[in-house]
Amino acid sequence: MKLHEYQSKLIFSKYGIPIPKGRVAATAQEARHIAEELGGRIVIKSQVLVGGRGKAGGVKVAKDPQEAEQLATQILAMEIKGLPVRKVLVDEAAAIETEIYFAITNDRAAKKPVLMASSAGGVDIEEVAAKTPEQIVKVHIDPLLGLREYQARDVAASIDLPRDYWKEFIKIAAGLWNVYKETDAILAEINPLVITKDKRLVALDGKMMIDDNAMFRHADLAEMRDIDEEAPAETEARKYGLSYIKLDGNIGCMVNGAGLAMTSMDVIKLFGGEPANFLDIGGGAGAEKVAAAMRIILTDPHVKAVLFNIFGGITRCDEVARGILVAMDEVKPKVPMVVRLVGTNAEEGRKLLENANMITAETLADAAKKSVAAAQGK
Amino acid sequence: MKLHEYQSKLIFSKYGIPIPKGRVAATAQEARHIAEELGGRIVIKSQVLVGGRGKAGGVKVAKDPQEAEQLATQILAMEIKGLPVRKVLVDEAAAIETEIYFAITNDRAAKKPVLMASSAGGVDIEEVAAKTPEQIVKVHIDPLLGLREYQARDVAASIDLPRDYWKEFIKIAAGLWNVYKETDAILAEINPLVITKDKRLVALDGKMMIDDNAMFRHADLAEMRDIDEEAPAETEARKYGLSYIKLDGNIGCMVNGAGLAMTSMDVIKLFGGEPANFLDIGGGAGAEKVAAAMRIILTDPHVKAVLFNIFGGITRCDEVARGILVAMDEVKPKVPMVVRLVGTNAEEGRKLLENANMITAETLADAAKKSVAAAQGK
Amino acid sequence: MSILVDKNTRLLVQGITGNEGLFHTTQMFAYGTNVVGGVTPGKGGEWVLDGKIPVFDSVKLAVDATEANASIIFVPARFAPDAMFEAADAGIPLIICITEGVAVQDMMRVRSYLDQKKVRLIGPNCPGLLTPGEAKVGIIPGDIAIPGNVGVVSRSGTLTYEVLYALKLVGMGASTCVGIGGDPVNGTNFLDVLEMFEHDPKTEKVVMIGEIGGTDEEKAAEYIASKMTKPVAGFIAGQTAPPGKRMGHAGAIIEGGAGTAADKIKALESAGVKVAKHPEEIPTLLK
Amino acid sequence: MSILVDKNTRLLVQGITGNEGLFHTTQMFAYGTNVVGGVTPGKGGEWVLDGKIPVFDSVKLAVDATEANASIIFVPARFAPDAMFEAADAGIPLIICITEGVAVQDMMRVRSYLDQKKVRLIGPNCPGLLTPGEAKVGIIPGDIAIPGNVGVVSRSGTLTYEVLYALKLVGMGASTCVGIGGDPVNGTNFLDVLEMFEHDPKTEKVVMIGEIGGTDEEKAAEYIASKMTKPVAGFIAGQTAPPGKRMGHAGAIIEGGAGTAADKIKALESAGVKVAKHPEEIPTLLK
Repeated sequence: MKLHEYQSKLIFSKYGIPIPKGRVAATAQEARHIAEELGGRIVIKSQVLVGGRGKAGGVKVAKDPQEAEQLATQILAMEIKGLPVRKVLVDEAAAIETEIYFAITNDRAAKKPVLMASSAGGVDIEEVAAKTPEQIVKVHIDPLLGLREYQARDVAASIDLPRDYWKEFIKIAAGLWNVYKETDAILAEINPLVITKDKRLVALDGKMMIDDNAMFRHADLAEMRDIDEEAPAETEARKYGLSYIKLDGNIGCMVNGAGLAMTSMDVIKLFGGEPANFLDIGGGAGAEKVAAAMRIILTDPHVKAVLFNIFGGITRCDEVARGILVAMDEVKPKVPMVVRLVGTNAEEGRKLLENANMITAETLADAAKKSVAAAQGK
Repeated sequence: MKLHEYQSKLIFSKYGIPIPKGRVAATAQEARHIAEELGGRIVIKSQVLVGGRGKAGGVKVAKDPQEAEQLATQILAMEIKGLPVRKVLVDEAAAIETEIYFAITNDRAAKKPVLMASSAGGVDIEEVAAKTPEQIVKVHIDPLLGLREYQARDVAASIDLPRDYWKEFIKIAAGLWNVYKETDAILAEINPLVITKDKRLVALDGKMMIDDNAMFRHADLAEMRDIDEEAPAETEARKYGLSYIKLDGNIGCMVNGAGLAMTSMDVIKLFGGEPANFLDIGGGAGAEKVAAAMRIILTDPHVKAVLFNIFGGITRCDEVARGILVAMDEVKPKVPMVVRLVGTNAEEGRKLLENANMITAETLADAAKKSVAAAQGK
Repeated sequence: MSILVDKNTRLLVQGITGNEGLFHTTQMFAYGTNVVGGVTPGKGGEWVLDGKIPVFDSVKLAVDATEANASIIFVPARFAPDAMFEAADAGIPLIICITEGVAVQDMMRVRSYLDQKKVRLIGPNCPGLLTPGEAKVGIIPGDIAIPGNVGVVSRSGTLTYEVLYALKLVGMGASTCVGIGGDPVNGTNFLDVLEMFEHDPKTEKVVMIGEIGGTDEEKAAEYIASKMTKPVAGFIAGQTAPPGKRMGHAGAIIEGGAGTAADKIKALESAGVKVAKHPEEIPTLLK
Repeated sequence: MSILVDKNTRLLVQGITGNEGLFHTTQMFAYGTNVVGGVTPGKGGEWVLDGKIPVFDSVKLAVDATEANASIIFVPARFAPDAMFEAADAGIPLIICITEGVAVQDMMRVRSYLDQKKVRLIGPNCPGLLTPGEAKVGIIPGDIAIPGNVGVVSRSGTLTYEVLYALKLVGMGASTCVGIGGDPVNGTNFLDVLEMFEHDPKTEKVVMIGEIGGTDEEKAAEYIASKMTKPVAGFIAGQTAPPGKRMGHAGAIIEGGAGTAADKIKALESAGVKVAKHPEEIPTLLK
């Protein structure tokens, strides 16, 4: 789950990381009020869950409350990478001397958290990573022991941070580690962490992603989820524990297992078709879940055919077949359906679907070819 | 640092461990008010930092607020093992079905925290430990990983706790681990943890000791220290970072190092004397600390002679000598002083004391013999 | 011979009385796996499978009574880390965790602790192990594979079944099939299993099924190129997948450009691996 | 020969610019100890002892530059755990922590981590090591001991000095003196050091100075009785000490009746150790 900048920074602040004064606003008038409270120069920042807001014109500086209101009006009318801007963060503008990149994330190769920092912070950090990776310091953290103070100090030294800032930097590093650990983050990023002209370290921007698998111990964070920022079908899918991603093709797919779901898409493409979605019903799905999955697939008007590819293991084919029957009864789909059932209870499943007017397939290649043909109306 | 029962239980409660309803009172009238609020049968418990309160008559049950006031009056007038009772805890009385012993402490041999539990809880647990140690379950906790849920469950099973209570017991165990860890406790003990007749688990009594060396990260706990419960000389000694314990003899001792301090006492005794105190000035003590130490020793009117035994290492003998001179000038002691300086800067130290009218000694045995003689007026 | 599990495996099932645990215990037992006991806290003393398999309150009690030497975990995700710690502390040398959805920071702690104890973990979020004709330790349907000389290792669950099934349809069998699971932090990886297959006399050919994300396939390719003498065929899922939801700049820095299907296929092909266009092609590539 | 430290020890001083660090660095250097560098974060690039010893910002930088193989810690108690982690992570195989007053739960974590890394720790709250004539790594005054064949191991600081001094006064010298420190959770214990002395050709006799509390002396007695061939003399401090402040019932359960001076003396005497009545008797017992 991604958090907005303003949410991330509120969390940072709770863990002792200094952030600019400011607040989030949903209207231009609110933005003006906040600007009046803050005084001085103001930054208006669109709150959308994608990168590249600055380049898209979603971050602007205002010299006074009136301009703040104007800019907020503009930004709240924007759409960035397809996402409408519904909120803006109104922050005091900082006079920046240096921009530092600072993050903790998971290093899956090392199986450990990793702290990363660079004196070349800011929006171009990925370019730095690609061209001069030696400018980015990485330190692995022992997951049982946590970040040690000396490690933070070594990082401060390695990015040539002036010694006057070490103490504060170490405090921020400890704070960021606690944020990462206690929120089950998979990313806690400050970019930029700035040295201001008045010699303070401030987290000017923040980005956090929380591990969805750890939500059971974070009821407070779950409330922060911004469902306005998701496609409704994805929200619906999550409700049922399904993993769904909408794509641009016209062949709906329902598969058990992420690897097999991707493979089904690959094979559809290999035989000249275009998948309409990625949909993994997971392991052990019951009839209800399967029915929900089918409804979600069919909400996409571009879908011209549906491929069900189920290889039973922990999932039982008869349960899947029952779900399909329930959903067919409910949504009365008009598009052709290709179904392939193999593995646990496949025989029982096939029997249940015998009278359901579906195209059956034996192999994956066969199933893919038949769904490509069906989508083309052949 | 020891905490009172009421302090320990407040901390337990903060970590989700159920405690009886109740509050602490400093007067009998207060006790009555609390009893009125609580209703029903009431326990009045003296709050002193020693064990054996029950056997000393410091814990009584009252049937109503009036009796509560009477008993509180009695108990607040008591002295238990030399400590005056200044506060009583007024708790609702529990109807007890089973008493469990439950504690986390340090196992120095294993270098790990250890969780201990027994179905034979209550005041006689030490007898159980001596006679039937198999009735006490011990589980070591990995200091980096913490208490795992399965360990708590295994303990519940091992002490034959009925399964209906496992879930709550596991919660209490997790709470006690967090108490132990987050307060830097060297002991967090619930004795007894009771099953009440109405089928609840409740921590009826609590005892905690906090690691004095970890106080730097527990300003909140430091405020809980009850200096009324300490000998004033010990409070004074702690202020200066000295380790002082008053004893019954008449030869005051000031030594650097706990081992050498104990040895000096041993040798005094070996040659027929009785030490008046244990006093370790620690490593690297300066003149100010030495002066404070001498003042503290001389507040004991039984002291008939003082032995200074300093073997310089990290402590410098000249600094110690300076401290002695400062203190002599200030307190003008009337008792004979035996001084032995060896090691770092011993020569300089001896020179400084040349004109101070002190008995000097070369060896520890010699020093001990001379102070025994001096105390006997020889 | 085979790797990791065989007729001598004495298997414990953690979470044996749950829906999935019980269903798959029945399947494993029917297959002939030597399931010696199960664990469900609070149900110690009961029996499952018509009195054939005893249930214990803890792994330690189960190990004491049964001398189990492997444990498979079917408990819900939030309890799975504790189940792994418990198995490791009870001295189980091989743990297979089927559970899906374990939090990643939990897994980092588990992995760190298990490494200290030299315990081998397969999974989590994996289909487990199958040594056809000897032992089924997991959820791979037993009837889709026959004994043979092909070692199969895969990050994916059901995709693995496709491959085993495709092999069976042409009469090819597996020595052992290892589903290592697709989670970002898991126990055993491709390289570990390839090494075992390289040293297993029963395995003559190897199939490796990867997918996008991470760099384990690239590392496996290095090993194959430098150390492996047995032929390897492979498949990488996710060639048409859209780029995943990005983890800010950090993801880009950590993963670099790596992790795409194209990268992995290139790495494997450079190492001499025959990479299939779709999984049902694999048997042909092995001939 | 000697144990733990000698002329080849390349010593780093953590906290070298602090009062105590600098004072004792001067003393160690004057003694002839090969002090190769020091660490004080924020003071990297400076020099101490008139430009003879370089200061670094971190242990890692210091090790890279100096190839130090031992580190002595003089930093304040609240920073000492981090200093030990840092030294261990930088690959230092021998850490001596002089610092007094380290929190016990910190020490349990440190000890657990250092054990994983197979790092030897002496202390904390100890006077360090002295191999007379070769290396002084700690705060034991150099002039109170002469080279010889007596191995000395002690939980106490200044009491150790008494013994070394008493030996010197009668012309007896030490092979190595090890102050293991008196904290409840420390690195190296009596048993470890006795084993080293038993295998050290230079050591012919051993002195062991214990004190009340814990059971390390009792464990050492077991080792002496079963494995040691060299004669041991000892002393136990605290024979007249009042019983310590009790840790509720828990202390009694964990420690049982053990830990008194009488118990320890009995255990040692049963193991054939000659136990002195006061420390200045020890040289006589060794003859």
